[in-house]
Amino acid sequence: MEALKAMVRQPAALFGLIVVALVVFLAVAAPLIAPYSPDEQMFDGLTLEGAPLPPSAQFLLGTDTLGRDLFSRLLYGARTSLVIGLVANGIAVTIGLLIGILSGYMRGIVGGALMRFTDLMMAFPALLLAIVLAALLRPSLWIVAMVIALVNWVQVARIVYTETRGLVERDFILAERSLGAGHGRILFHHILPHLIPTAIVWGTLGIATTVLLEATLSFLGIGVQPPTPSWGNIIFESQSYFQAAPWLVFIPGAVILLTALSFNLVGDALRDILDPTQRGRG
Amino acid sequence: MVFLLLRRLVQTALILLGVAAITFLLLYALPADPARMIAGRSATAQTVANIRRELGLDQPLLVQFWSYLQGLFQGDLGRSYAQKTDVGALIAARLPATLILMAAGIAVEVVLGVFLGVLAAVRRGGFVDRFVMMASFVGVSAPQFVAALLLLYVFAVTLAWFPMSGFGTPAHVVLPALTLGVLGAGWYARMVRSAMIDVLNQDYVRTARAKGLSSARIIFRHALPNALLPIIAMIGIDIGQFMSGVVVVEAVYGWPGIGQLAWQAIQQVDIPIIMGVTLVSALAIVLGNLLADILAPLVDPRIRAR
Amino acid sequence: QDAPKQGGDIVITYKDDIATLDPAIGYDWVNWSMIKSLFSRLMDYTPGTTELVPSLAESFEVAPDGLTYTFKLRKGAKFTNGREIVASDVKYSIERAVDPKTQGPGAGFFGAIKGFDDVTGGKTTTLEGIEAPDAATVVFHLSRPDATFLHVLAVNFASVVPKEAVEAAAGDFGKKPVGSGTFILKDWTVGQSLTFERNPDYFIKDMPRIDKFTVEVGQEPLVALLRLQKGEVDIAGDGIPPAKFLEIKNSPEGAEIIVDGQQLHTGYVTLNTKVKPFDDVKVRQAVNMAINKERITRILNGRATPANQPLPPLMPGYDKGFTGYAFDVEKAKALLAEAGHPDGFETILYSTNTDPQPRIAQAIQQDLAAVGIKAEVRALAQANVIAAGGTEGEAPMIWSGGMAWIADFPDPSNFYGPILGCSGAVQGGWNWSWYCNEALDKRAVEADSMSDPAKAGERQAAWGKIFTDIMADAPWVPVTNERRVVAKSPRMGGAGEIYVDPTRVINYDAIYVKQ
Amino acid sequence: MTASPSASPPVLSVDRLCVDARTPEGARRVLDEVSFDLKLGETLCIAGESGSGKSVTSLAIMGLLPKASLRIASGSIELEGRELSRLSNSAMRSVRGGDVAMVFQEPMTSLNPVMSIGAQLTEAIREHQGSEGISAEAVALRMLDAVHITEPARRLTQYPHELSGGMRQRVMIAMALSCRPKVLIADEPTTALDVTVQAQILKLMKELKQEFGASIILITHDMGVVAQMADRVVIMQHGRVVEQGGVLPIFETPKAPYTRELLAAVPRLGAYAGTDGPPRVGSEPLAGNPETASPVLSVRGLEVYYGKKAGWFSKVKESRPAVSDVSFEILPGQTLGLVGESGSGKSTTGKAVLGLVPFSGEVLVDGRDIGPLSQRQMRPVRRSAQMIFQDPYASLDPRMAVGAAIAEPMIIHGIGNRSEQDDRVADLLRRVGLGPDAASRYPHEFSGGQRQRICIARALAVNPKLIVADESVAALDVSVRARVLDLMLELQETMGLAYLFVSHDMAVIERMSHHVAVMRGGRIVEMGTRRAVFEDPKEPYTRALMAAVPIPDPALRAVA
Ligand SMILES: Nc1ncnc2c1ncn2[C@@H]1O[C@H](COP(=O)(O)OP(=O)(O)OP(=O)(O)O)[C@@H](O)[C@H]1O
Ligand SMILES: Nc1ncnc2c1ncn2[C@@H]1O[C@H](COP(=O)(O)OP(=O)(O)OP(=O)(O)O)[C@@H](O)[C@H]1O
Ligand SMILES: [Mg+2]
Ligand SMILES: [Mg+2]
Repeated sequence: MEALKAMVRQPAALFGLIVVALVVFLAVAAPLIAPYSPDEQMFDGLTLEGAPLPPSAQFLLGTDTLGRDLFSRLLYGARTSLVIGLVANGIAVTIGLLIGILSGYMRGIVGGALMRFTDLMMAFPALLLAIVLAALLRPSLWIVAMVIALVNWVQVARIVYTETRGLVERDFILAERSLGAGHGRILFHHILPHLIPTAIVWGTLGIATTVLLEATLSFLGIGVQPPTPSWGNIIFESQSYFQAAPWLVFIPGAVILLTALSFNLVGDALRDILDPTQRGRG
Repeated sequence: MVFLLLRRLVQTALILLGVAAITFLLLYALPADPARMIAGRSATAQTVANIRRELGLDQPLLVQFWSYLQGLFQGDLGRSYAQKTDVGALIAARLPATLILMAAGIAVEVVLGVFLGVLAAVRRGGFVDRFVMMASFVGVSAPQFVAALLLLYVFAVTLAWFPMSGFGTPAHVVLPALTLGVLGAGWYARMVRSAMIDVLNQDYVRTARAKGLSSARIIFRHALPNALLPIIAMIGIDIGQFMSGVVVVEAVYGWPGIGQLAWQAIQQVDIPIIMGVTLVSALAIVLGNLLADILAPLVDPRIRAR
Repeated sequence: QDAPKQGGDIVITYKDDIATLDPAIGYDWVNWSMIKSLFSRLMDYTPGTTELVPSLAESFEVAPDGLTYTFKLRKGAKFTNGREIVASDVKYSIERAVDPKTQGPGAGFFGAIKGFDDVTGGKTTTLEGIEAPDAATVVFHLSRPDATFLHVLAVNFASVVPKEAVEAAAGDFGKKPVGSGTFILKDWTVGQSLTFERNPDYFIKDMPRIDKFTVEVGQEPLVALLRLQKGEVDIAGDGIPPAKFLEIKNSPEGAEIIVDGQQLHTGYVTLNTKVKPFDDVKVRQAVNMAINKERITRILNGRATPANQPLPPLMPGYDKGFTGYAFDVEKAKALLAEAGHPDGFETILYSTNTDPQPRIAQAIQQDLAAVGIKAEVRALAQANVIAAGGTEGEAPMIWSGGMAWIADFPDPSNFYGPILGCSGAVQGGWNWSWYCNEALDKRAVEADSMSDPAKAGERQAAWGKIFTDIMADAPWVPVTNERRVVAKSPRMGGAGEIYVDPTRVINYDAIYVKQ
Repeated sequence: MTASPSASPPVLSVDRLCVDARTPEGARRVLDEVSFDLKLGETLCIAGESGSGKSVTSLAIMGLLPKASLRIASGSIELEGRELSRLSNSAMRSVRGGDVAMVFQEPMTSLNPVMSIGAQLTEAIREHQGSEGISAEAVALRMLDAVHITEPARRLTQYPHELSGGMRQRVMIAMALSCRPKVLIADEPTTALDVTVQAQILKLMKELKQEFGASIILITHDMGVVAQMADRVVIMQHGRVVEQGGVLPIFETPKAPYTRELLAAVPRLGAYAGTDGPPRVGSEPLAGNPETASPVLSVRGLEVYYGKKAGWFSKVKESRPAVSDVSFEILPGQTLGLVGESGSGKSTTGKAVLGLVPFSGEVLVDGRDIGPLSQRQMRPVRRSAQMIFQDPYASLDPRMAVGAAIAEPMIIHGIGNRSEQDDRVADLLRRVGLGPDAASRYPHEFSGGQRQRICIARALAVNPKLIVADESVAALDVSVRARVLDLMLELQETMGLAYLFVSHDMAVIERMSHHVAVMRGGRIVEMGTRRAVFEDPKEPYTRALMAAVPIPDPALRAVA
C-alpha cells in the first residue's frame, strides 16, 4: 500500500501503472469489448483480391490477411501475451535468480557443477531445444511458457552469479555468519533482496523479448496454436506485410512496446521504493 | 598461467562434449527421419531403407554417437546427409562471413550501447536519459526481420547508400551489422547506464574532479574503464544471443554465413550439419566467455593480481 | 512475341542454397532444373510442354511386348570434358543411380529394369537388364511392362555422367559436376553463387539461348524482388511472396514482371482412413463438401484455382467433366449426422509452418467449424509433418501445402503409387490417407502395362477413371491447383511456359534476353 | 614556522557560509554562517564532532558539493580576493587542483583502481601546467620522492591495490601538492592509518608545508593530531563554528563548553598507569572470581592461511600465513587488548577464533573445541561468542532496518517470540543510547558512531559471554568514543563479558585492557598484563608504537 502511494506520486510510474492496469483490464474484459470474434474470418474482411483492409470505421484497426478484425485479435491476444510475458518471463527470472544465487554462493563441487551446467546451457542452442520439444509435446500455452522459461533463465543466472559473488565477499554476510545464520537465511534474507534491481531490469526488459520469442516458437510449431491470437504471432504472421499492410506490424508492435515500457516504469519506481538506501536521496 | 590455460581447455572440451551429447540425443528424439527427407516422395521403401543403412542410421544410438565422437576427435565433423559433402568444409566456407558479421554487429552494439549508456548516465533523469531508455526499449523489442527489411528499404532501396545484399566489400557489412547492433545496443545502454551511475558516485571520481580535470576526461578516462567490467561479461553472454539473430539477418541480406546453413539443415533434418553448426557456435560462445575472461584483467588490474 | 535471341548474362536468385548438382542425388525443385541443364538424358521434353522427345538418343524402338527398349545414341555427343558419350556411360549412370552406396532417392524409378532387386539388395552392382552391345546402342530389358519407362529415362536420375569424372571427384561429384547438357558449371562459391556457362559443344544447335547465368543463393524472396525491380536481378526464382504479390500485380510494370503458369500441382487435405471418424466414408465426403475452396483461392490472391480431383488440369487423364463434391454446408452437416456425428467431433489438422500454409489451414479450420468439426491446427516444420503423416494412426488430417505433389514427370501414374496406392500406405510412406484399395491398385497395374504408344489415349482414360473413382471414397479433399508465379525482369523474353516449365520449373535452355 | 601568520593577509577567507541540504521535507541547513580565515603558510585545524559539517565545508571550498543534494545558500568563499562560489565551471576547474588541492578522508577508495599511479599523478600536472618545461613524469617522480615513498620510479607503474594504505595516502598527498597549490585541504588524512604511519604522514605534511609554502586546512577529530599540527584551530558543532583561535589558547583556556567537553574526553596515554584493570564505571562489585574461573576463550598455536584452498581444478596457492603460532587465553569478565600495525593479523585472529576463516590450531570457546564443528554444530557456540566488526557500516545489511538487524540473532537462535524480541530490541537500543525510533530506520540514516552502537547492540542481543571487538571505536570522534567505551566497560561489569579488543589506538587499549598482546607480521611479539606491557615494554616495536602516539598537548609538540 505504501509502495502504491509512493508510486502514484511519480508521474512516470503513475503512467506505467495506468497502462498496465488498462492492459490487464482489456485482457480480462476482452469478450465484452471485442467487436468481433477474434477468430472469425470475415467475408468482408478482405478485398476481392484477398488483401487485408486498413483501419476504418467498421474495423477499427483494420483486418489481417485472413480477414479477421485486428482490434479483436489484439484484445484477446493480450491474454496470451500477458501470460507469456509475466509468467514465462517471471519463471525464467526466478530460475535464473535461484541458480545464479546458489552457484554464486555455494563453493566447491555443488556450486562449481551448477555453474558449469549454466555454462553448458549457455553454449547450447536453445532454439534447438524448442524445436525438439515442439515435435515431442502437444503445444499449449503453459508448455510454451515453460519452454520460454527454460530458454531464458540462463543469462539471468550468469549475471546473478557474478553479482552474488560480489555480495558474498561483503562484510555483512560475514557478520551474519558470525551471528550463526544458516545458509537459507543468508541466501533469502540478505542476498536475495540485493538482487531485486537486477531481477526488475530483466523482468521488465524481458517482457518484450519474451512476447516476441513466443511468436518465434509458434513459427516453429510450439507457440500457441492458430487461430489463438497472441501479440507476438500477430506480428510474426504478417511481418512481411510491413509495407503492404503496415498496421498489421506496427500497431501490435506499438502495443507490445507500450506495455513493456509501462512495466518497466513501474519496475523502476518499485526498485527505488523497495530500496531503503534510496530513501531521502536526490 | 599454463595451468590455468590447461584448466580452461579441459573445461571447454567438457562443455563441448556435453553440448554434443545433448544435441545428439535431442536430434534423434525427433520423429523426423533424415533418410525419408533425402529420399523424397517417389522413393520406394527399399530405397529409404538402403539410404538409412548407408547413413548408419540403423545402428543403435550409442554406436552412432561413439562413431561421431571418434570422427570428432580426428577433427572430422562428418558428411552432410543431403549434400553428400564434408560438413567441416561447408562450415569452413561460411564461418568467416558469420564471424565478420558478428564482430561488426557486436562492435556496433558495444560502441552504440556504451555511448548511449554514458550519455544517459551523465544526463541522468533528464530528457536525454528518458529518450535513450525509451529507444533502448524499441531496440530490444523490435522484430529483427522487420527491422532488417526497414533498414534495407530505406538505406539500400530508397537512398541506395549501401548494396542490398551480398558479401565482400565493407559496404556490404554496414546494414547487417547495424541491424544486429542497433537492436542489441539497448541491453548495453541499460547496463552501462547503471554501471556508470554507480561509478560516478565513487570517491575516485570526486578525486578526479578535485584535480580540475575536464568532464570528458573524467567520464571517459576515469569512470568508463571502471564501468566496463560488467559490459565485458555481457559480451560473453551476448554471443549466444547473437546466433539466433544471425539467422534472420543473414537471410534478409543474403549474407553467406552459417545461419543460413543451419536453417536449411534443420528443414532437411541434416543432422551432421546441425551438429556441426551447434558445436561451432558452442565453441564460439565458450571462446567468447574466455575472451571476456582475458579482457577483464586488461581492464582491471586488480583481477590481474589474482 | 519477339523472336528468341542469342546471348546475354542473367542473374537468378534463390533463398535456399543449392544442396548438390549430382543427378543421382539432387531431388529438390531448385536443383532439379539446374541438373536438367547440366546433363543430358536419352529422352527429354519439348520446352514448356509435356511432350516427350528423344534427346541424347537419336531414335528408339520398343518391342511389341513392351519389355525391350533399344536406343541409338546421337553421334558426336560429348561430355564437357571432351570425351564422346558411349553406350556404356548410359549403363554406368543408371547403375550408379540405383546403387545403394550412392544413397540416391531415385533408385525406385528404375524398378522395372531386370536385375533391379539384385542391385538394391546389394548382391551386385551391375544391372543385367541394361546392355551396351556397341558404343552407340543401349538395350533395356524390363521385368514387367512399364508404360512410363520413357518418362523415367527423362528424369534427372537417368542423366548420363562420365565415370572418370565421378571417380576423380572422389565423392564430391555433386559439387564438381561434369555432364553433357546445355550448360557447364564454371564456378561455385559455396553459400553465395554459382555460375553456369553455355556449353558451346551442346549437340543441339541454338541451344541454349543465353551465354551465362549466375545463381545467387541465400536471397530472401522479398529482397530478391526489390533487387529485381531495381534491375539487379533477372529472375526471382522463389517467385513473389504473398505480401508483395498484389502490390506488384497492380503496379504498372506488373504485367511485364509476373509470369504466371500452371504446374503439375494439386494441394490437398489427406483424411486418414485408419483414424476415427475418417474411417467412415460419409465423414470424408462431408469434409469434402464443407471446405470453401473459392475462399481459399481468394486468400491466395487468386494464384490458384479450386480443385476437384487429384490430377491437375495439365496432366494427361484429367477429367474436365468431373465436378467432384460441391461446397455445400447443409449437405455436409446432413452427412455427418447420418454418420452419427450430428454435433461434429474434434480432430487435428497438420500443416507446414511457412506462409501461407498456416493461413490456409486456418481457413479450412473455420470451414470445418461451420459444420461442427473442431480441428486443432498444428503448424510444424515440414520434416515433422512428413513424419506424422507416415506414422500409422498419427495425423487425422494433413494440409499438403508447401510439400504438395509436383509430378516428377507428366504421367498420371506418377500421382498414384506413393500417395494413393497401397504401396504408399506403409510406415514412413507418403500415402497419408492410408488409403488402400486393392481393386484400384489392380487397375493401376493394368493401365501401366499398356506400354504400346498406340494405346496411349486408352491408357490415359483408364487412369483418369481411376482418379475420379477414388473420389467416391474421398480419401483426399483436393483443394487447389496452384499456379506458379515467377518474377522476371522486363528484359527477359520467352513465353510463360518456359519460366514455369511443367517438367523442369525454369527451363534455362529456352529462356532468352530480348535486347 | 612562519614568523607571524596573523600579520599577512588571508589566502582563503570563508565568510558566513551557509549550505542547505535538499530533503523531502524541504531545505535543511547543514552549514550555518561558518566563517574563518586561512593565512599564508598557516596550518588551520578544523575539529568537531562527527556530522558537524567539516567535510561539507571543505567540499564547498572545492566547489564539489553534490549538486543533487547540497547547495550554497549564502555567504562567500574568497581565494586571494577571488570569489569562488560564483566562478564558472571551467574557471573553477583551473582553481581545483591548481590553487586549492584536497586529500580525501578515504585513501582506499579515492584513487582510481584501474589507472596506474603514474597516470593519475601526471594527468593533474599536465592539466595545470601544460607540457612546457620539464616533463610531467619527472615532476611526478620528484613528488613521489618528496613524500618519501620507497622506489618511486617503480610506483609510477603500479596500481593502487598494490600499495598499502599508508602509501596510498602519500600518493594522494603527492598528487595534491604536485601543482603547488596555495591551499591544501586534508580531510582526516590519517584516520584509517595506524599510529606509526600516522606519525610519518603528519611529519611529512609539516616538511612539505615548509618546502612548498602551502597553507593547510587539516580536518581531524583526533585532538592529539590537532595539538601536534595546528597553528590555529576551528571547533565545529552542528554546522556552526563554536570557537576558533590559536592552538595554545584553545587547549589551555577553552571557552565553549563543547570544546571543554572535547578536550576532557581525549584519552591520554599513560593515564591509567599504576592500575591493573580498566577503571570502574559502575558501582556494583564484580560477580565471581575471574582468577579461578575457566577461560572463555583459549587459543593454542593458531595459524591462518588465506587462499590455501584446493578445489577440483584450482591450484593450491601457498602463501605466507596471515597469522601463525598465536596462543592466548581470556577469562570471563576480562579484556585482552590486541594492538599492532596495519596488516599484522589482528582482524584475522579475531575472525579465526569465531571460526569465520579456516584455520589450524586449537580454539576452545567456552571449553568447546570449534575446529571440527560443522556449520550447524557451531550454532550454540555462536550464541555465546559474538563479533563487532571493524567497519560497522559494511557489516550491517543496508537493506535491513536497524530493529530487524538487532533482532536477527534472536530470530536465528530462536529466542523469544515476536513481542519479546521487540521489547528486547527497544531495551538494547536504549542501553546503547539510541532512541526507540531508531528501530525502523536504515543503517545509512545513521552517523558512524551510531552505527557502531547498533553493532554493539546486535552483538549483545543474545547475552554472549565473549565479544570480539575489532576497531570498534576507530571511526568515532573522541566524545562519542568515550561514551561507547564507557558503555562497553559497564556491560563487562554487569554481565561478566569477556572482550578480545582489537585496536591500533594505544590509548584506547590502555583504557580497556586487562591484558595486552602486541602483534607484528602475524605473530604475537609481546604479551602480558597491561601494566607490564605499557609501563615496561620489552620489545623495541612496542616502544616505537607508543612513541608514535601524538600527545594531545600543543605545549609538548615534537619539534619537526
Ligand atoms: N550529500 C548529502 N546530502 C544531505 N546531507 C548531507 C550530505 N552530506 C552530508 N550531509 C549532512 O551534512 C552534515 C555534515 O556532514 P559532514 O560530512 O560535513 O560531517 P563531518 O563533520 O565531516 O563528519 P565526520 O567526522 O563523520 O566526517 C551531516 O549532518 C550530514 O548528514
Ligand atoms: N580475505 C583476505 N584474503 C587474503 N588475504 C587477506 C585477507 N584478509 C586479510 N588478508 C591479509 O592477511 C594479513 C592480515 O590481515 P588483517 O586484516 O588480519 O590485518 P589487521 O591487523 O586487522 O590490519 P588493520 O589494522 O589494517 O585492520 C594482511 O597481510 C592482509 O593482507
Ligand atoms: Mg567528514
Ligand atoms: Mg583489521
